[in-house]
Amino acid sequence: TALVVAGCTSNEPRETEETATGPVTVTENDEPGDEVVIGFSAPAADHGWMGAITSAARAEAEKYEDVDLQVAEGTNDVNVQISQIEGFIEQGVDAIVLLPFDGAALTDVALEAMEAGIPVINVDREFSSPFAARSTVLGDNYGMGVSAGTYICEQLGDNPDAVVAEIAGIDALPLTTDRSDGFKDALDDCGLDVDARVAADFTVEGGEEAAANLLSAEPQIDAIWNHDDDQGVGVLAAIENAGRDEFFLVGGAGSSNMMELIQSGDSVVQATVIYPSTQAADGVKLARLVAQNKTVSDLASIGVPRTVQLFAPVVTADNVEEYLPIGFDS
Amino acid sequence: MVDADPHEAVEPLLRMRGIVKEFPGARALDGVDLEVRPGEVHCLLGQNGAGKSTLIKILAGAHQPTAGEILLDEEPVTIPDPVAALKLGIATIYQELDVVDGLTVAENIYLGHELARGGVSRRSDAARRTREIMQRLGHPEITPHREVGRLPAAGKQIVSLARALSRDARVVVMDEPSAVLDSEEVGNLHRIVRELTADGVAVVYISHRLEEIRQLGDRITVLKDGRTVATSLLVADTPTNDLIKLMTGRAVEYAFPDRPGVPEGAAPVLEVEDLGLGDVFNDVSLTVRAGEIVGLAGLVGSGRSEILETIYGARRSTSGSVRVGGKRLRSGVDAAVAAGVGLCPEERKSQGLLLDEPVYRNITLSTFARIARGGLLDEGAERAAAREQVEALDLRPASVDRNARTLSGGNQQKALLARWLVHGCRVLLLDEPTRGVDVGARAEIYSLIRRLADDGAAVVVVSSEIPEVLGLADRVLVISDGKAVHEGPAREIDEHAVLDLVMEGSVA
Amino acid sequence: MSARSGLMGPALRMGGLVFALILLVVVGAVTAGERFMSPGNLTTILSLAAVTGVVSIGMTFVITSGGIDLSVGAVLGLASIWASTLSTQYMAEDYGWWVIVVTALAVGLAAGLVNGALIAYGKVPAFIATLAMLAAARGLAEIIAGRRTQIVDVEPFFDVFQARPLGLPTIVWIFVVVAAAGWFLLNRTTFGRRTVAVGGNPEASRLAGIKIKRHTLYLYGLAGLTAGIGAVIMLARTTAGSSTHGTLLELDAIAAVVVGGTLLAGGRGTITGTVLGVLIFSTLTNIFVLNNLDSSVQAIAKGAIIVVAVLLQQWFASREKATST
Amino acid sequence: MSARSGLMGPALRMGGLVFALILLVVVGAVTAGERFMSPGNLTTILSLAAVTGVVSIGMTFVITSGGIDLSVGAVLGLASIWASTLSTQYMAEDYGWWVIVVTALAVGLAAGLVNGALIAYGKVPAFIATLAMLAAARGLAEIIAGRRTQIVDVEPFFDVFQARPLGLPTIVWIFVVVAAAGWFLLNRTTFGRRTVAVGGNPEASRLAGIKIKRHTLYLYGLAGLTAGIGAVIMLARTTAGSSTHGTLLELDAIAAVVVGGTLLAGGRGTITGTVLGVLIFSTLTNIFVLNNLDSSVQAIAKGAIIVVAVLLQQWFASREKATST
Ligand SMILES: Nc1ncnc2c1ncn2[C@@H]1O[C@H](COP(=O)(O)OP(=O)(O)OP(=O)(O)O)[C@@H](O)[C@H]1O
Ligand SMILES: Nc1ncnc2c1ncn2[C@@H]1O[C@H](COP(=O)(O)OP(=O)(O)OP(=O)(O)O)[C@@H](O)[C@H]1O
Ligand SMILES: [Mg+2]
Ligand SMILES: [Mg+2]
Repeated sequence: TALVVAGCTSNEPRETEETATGPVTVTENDEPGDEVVIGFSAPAADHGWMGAITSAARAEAEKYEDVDLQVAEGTNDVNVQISQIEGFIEQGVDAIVLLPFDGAALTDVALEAMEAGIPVINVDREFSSPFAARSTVLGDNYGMGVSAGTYICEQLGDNPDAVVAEIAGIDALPLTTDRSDGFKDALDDCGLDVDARVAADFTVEGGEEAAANLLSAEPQIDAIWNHDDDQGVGVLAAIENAGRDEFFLVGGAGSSNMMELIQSGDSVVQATVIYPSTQAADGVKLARLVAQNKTVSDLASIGVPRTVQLFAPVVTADNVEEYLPIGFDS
Repeated sequence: MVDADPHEAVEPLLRMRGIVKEFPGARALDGVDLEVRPGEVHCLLGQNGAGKSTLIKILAGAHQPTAGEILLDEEPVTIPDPVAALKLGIATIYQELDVVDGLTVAENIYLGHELARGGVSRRSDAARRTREIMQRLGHPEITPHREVGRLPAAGKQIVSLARALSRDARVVVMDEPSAVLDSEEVGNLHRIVRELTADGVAVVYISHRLEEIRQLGDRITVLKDGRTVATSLLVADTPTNDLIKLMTGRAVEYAFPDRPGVPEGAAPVLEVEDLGLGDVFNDVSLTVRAGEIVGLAGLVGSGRSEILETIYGARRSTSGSVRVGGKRLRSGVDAAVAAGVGLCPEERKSQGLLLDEPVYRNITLSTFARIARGGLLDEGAERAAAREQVEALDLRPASVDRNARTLSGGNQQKALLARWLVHGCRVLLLDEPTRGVDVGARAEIYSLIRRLADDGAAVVVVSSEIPEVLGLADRVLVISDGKAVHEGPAREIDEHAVLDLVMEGSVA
Repeated sequence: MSARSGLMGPALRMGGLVFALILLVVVGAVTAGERFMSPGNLTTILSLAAVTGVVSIGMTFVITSGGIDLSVGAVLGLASIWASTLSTQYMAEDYGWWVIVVTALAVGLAAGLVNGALIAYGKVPAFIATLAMLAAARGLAEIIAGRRTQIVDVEPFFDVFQARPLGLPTIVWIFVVVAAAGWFLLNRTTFGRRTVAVGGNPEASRLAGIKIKRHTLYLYGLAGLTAGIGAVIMLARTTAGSSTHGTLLELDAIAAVVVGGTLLAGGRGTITGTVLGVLIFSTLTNIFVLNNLDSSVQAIAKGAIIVVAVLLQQWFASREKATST
Repeated sequence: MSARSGLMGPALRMGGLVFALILLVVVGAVTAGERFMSPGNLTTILSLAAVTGVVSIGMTFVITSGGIDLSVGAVLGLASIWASTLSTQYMAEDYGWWVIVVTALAVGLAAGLVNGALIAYGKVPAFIATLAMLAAARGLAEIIAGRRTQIVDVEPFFDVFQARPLGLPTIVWIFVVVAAAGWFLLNRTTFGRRTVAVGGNPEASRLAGIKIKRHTLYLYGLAGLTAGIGAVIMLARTTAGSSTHGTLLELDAIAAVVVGGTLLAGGRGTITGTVLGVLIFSTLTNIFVLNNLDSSVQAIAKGAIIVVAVLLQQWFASREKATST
């Protein structure tokens, strides 16, 4: 009868279909278990990717009738985020999914939660103590740079004088450094280097300004890697304004409009490197399993793994169909 | 031969020799000498802009002289900053009110030489001594913990005076201390000055009120255009007319213009009926006809300024009405200005002038929009209109392009008057129009006000100098404690009668 | 002499800024050579100056009057989103590109008038009123945008705003026109005179019959309007509306205005100075990028250069004083 | 009457703030019930208030003197990074936790003194000097941090700063002590009274023999010092130093100070008001969090509440006037 109730209360037809008919991906883990309350906290959704993180987590929780996801409103103030976690601890939730604005800064409060017996699933930005999280879901920032670099190497490999430019995100964030390091290392491998690098700020406006200056500075470019597809809207606008098309552009994160451009094939955008916006959704799934004492079904070992690092694939015209559904709206 | 003058034997306490001060674009002092003896009241006289304030600011360390020397006890001294002056025992009361509104009376008095132990204020000591000083000044009602911002101008002047007294000074310099005071207060001030001199303190006293100099002064130094034209004249030996001639270089008829009388049929222009403002004043009624000058006499703090400001719409009246030319005035200054009412406010710096704007823009502040064509400024016409008034009022220096800040106090006052002359008013409200104005200009301003009235304007004048009100006005209203206690022709009343009325009024 | 300080004064006061700008150009030419001096790059500098520039013109008026407007960046974001969602999606395709423009200007103006009303009639300090508007406008923009970047897809809009009449992009022309209009308004009209008067001494202005409340209302309306114009330029440049457009723009604008020589306390304002200030900042950013400077080093250099520009300006101003004696 | 306005005046002026705070508490209790009124949550509110609170005390002095300090947030970030890298990694383990504290305070003080020197002796407008410091301090912090968050690993530091003497966290006590010291300094010492004087009438202060330049230097030094204290609290709360710590803190601090009733133009300052202003903002944030309000709606609500708080305050102030005349 539980299934029927679920079917009736949900207005998402697809989900009804899933629970009712059971598509292949459904495992016995999806069987409803004890009701679990999961606290969720992430930075402010002032950015398409970050917005997608929260909505994907919500959507995932919707799928489970035994999950009550308490979403704290996004904030970029570590002080406020700490107070949110303090609130969850006080409230006595069953698990916490935490994408910290700054991993190190929220370690202490996460430890506090763990000590209070609440498992914490750390998403994307890693804590500074291994004891602060039961499990960690990580994107691969360094790997993202490597993927972008490798792709550019493949395209330009035979030309050692090729001009490669990089448009980074917010320079002050450690993740930007990781991405840039990976990019540099991959280019090194094929004898290329970053000839020009500018940093934007993950906004359309910042992307446009950085790209406009960059294009002005480099009269001839062969390839550009732009860390972030949100700022990519501005980067593309600048490219259009400058009337340039002698290079190709590799994006980052994987927004649906970049993928559509890749699919259409008539812009400078040739590829984008996915940085999964489904990380927090994975976090919610893991949190549920941990709270219900279940095991990841496709693994032989018992218990939810300590760390899951997600893959950073390159989306090109060849495989864009496959990735379009997970593209997020910037 | 034995000199009859006992003063001759006394060593001068302070001597300034050949003082020159250049400002960017102006030579304010061009070789000034001053010699002050202990225990005397040394008066400094001169027209507006003669350089009096500049001279005493050099003495106070607020300005640095371009040339010249200062000797104290015949020893040369340098005064690089105000602290040095105070250390040497020179305390100054500046022409412009120099109190801090956000501090209490006691804090203002001890500002810069706080009574403190290890940086922590000794508040009760300060309060006690403040109470003593205020007692001595005859103002026990100004309590130590009162915020100075809430005191009227006269109260602030008392606080300035108290500050100077709180320093153990050998020389006290007073730059027009009596300008904001009424006759009673002036008497009080003179008593204090005499007490000081009796203790051997030298007082340098600046005033444009010549009667005052006669009553108080021992010797006089006269400045003209930045130069000393006479030093150390004995007051007793120098007739007033000579002084005026020294200051202005000509003989000035120091008298009020004739009062032709208001024509019988003159229409009432300004009609104020039962006007009131909270509990500051109430039931004030007056009618001013075209060509008439009405004076408001009373003590400082009696509410005269508030009456003018309320008529003008700058304060929202709580009762009553104001009519101009028979039409009721909407509240708000802009309505008043549009109806042809002008106000010369009491505090020229804070209420009147744009100090960093050129003189002509100050003069045309209420008319530039009218001179403009379709929103476009006509600065040529503005300058011309301003220049005309500058010449008419003998404003010095006569340039209309210099910033108002660089004008001397009296000349700033003239610029304010000029604003309404350019505007042309049916009703002119003048609050202390001659405050800080020299004798020569005063006579000009009197005749100017009279001319305006003769041309059909209705004029209301507030002044703390009762003789001025009585001499200038056709009709006088005596205000006491926010009430009009008497109304009648100016000729039929004298200063004593006014003071008696005021006293009765405040007792009642 | 008075004529001298009247004419030479401002010129010399600008001296420091012109000198700083020339210095920057020399540094740019030396460090980046051709690439810096190319017409394309100079156009880029001007294009990048356009948004901040237009907003700074409005800010010059507000600051000259003794006020401040912290909300311009947020209002620009709100206007960009409103114009790009409402107009683009529902109407612009039918009614033409000017719907976008009118919407952006109207939103900017309306937000500015709300600021002005709060400040003039509500007596809320300008800093607080516009800080509140900053928060509220950003929030509203996010709600309207649904936190999505709204891509503008109206070809005629770009036909107009991405054109290059006389070899310069339309948006640069907009900046030029707004600056010229601002200069004229401040120096040659009664509106400008009132602005200076209100900033110099509000009480004296009031007593001289200037309607300072109404004028204040207009001033913030004007600042909002320039934020709306900035939104149009932003839409033209980025092809998208976003609630993050204009983030921290208020600081850039205020910095340009104050570095330009307008007194933060009010009573003195200069459009020429503001334009120079804006150009200094955008040239600076450009030189940083051309030299591939690390963004942290950029920040430090920017701090240092702001201070140097102001010190230079003061040095020139003190020379002016010395000359006029 | 004078005694009345002397004692009742400030009390009534605070009335609006107290009223606003009580209103907020009622709203919190109604909307979030138990969870809001629990001792744990009230501690959370106070802890949240500590960083902004401490910095706002320093800001109150600067604003009272007629100045402004936009750099406090960046300086806090710089101090947190400097203290956590230099001291932690190289020295603190040998020399004890107080190396962290001393470093943070010294960095804050030094940055503040640089601000003060530029403003007092370089005659750079405070807005510009501290804006430049903002940029430079952030850049420097990023370089020192190597763009990594620096984890503090000094147990004794946490033993001290994460303790709860008398049931309240140490950092709350620090706020209490700084606020009390600030009140005393502003109202009962020569330094404080001179601060008011300099803000109210700089020329008169100079003539009264106050060394305005030196005093200004001290004032910005004080603001920097409180930013350093804020960095220590931030380190205690987050266990890490970061160049992004304190982002936009300056706006929060200024808003709290001005909402508290300190005049932005200088000449009147109130520590009590500042503390109430800070508490209002942190209670507000807490209520938002407890009710899980959408952040866009939060922003709009925050804007509206700032305006309402100021209007309330004005209403109370006008009542005060009515009483005292
Ligand atoms: N800061 C300044 N810059 C330029 N000129 C100045 C400045 N201060 C004063 N002056 C000029 O110096 C001259 C003397 O001014 P001062 O204030 O000493 O006159 P005063 O004798 O005190 O006049 P009053 O009786 O009107 O107060 C005036 O011509 C005035 O314009
Ligand atoms: N800001 C204020 N707050 C409270 N009371 C005030 C304030 N300003 C003035 N008053 C009071 O209003 C009354 C009138 O003061 P005011 O000095 O304007 O009178 P006045 O007759 O014009 O004197 P003056 O000759 O100095 O111009 C006094 O009782 C004064 O104490
Ligand atoms: Mg004088
Ligand atoms: Mg008066």
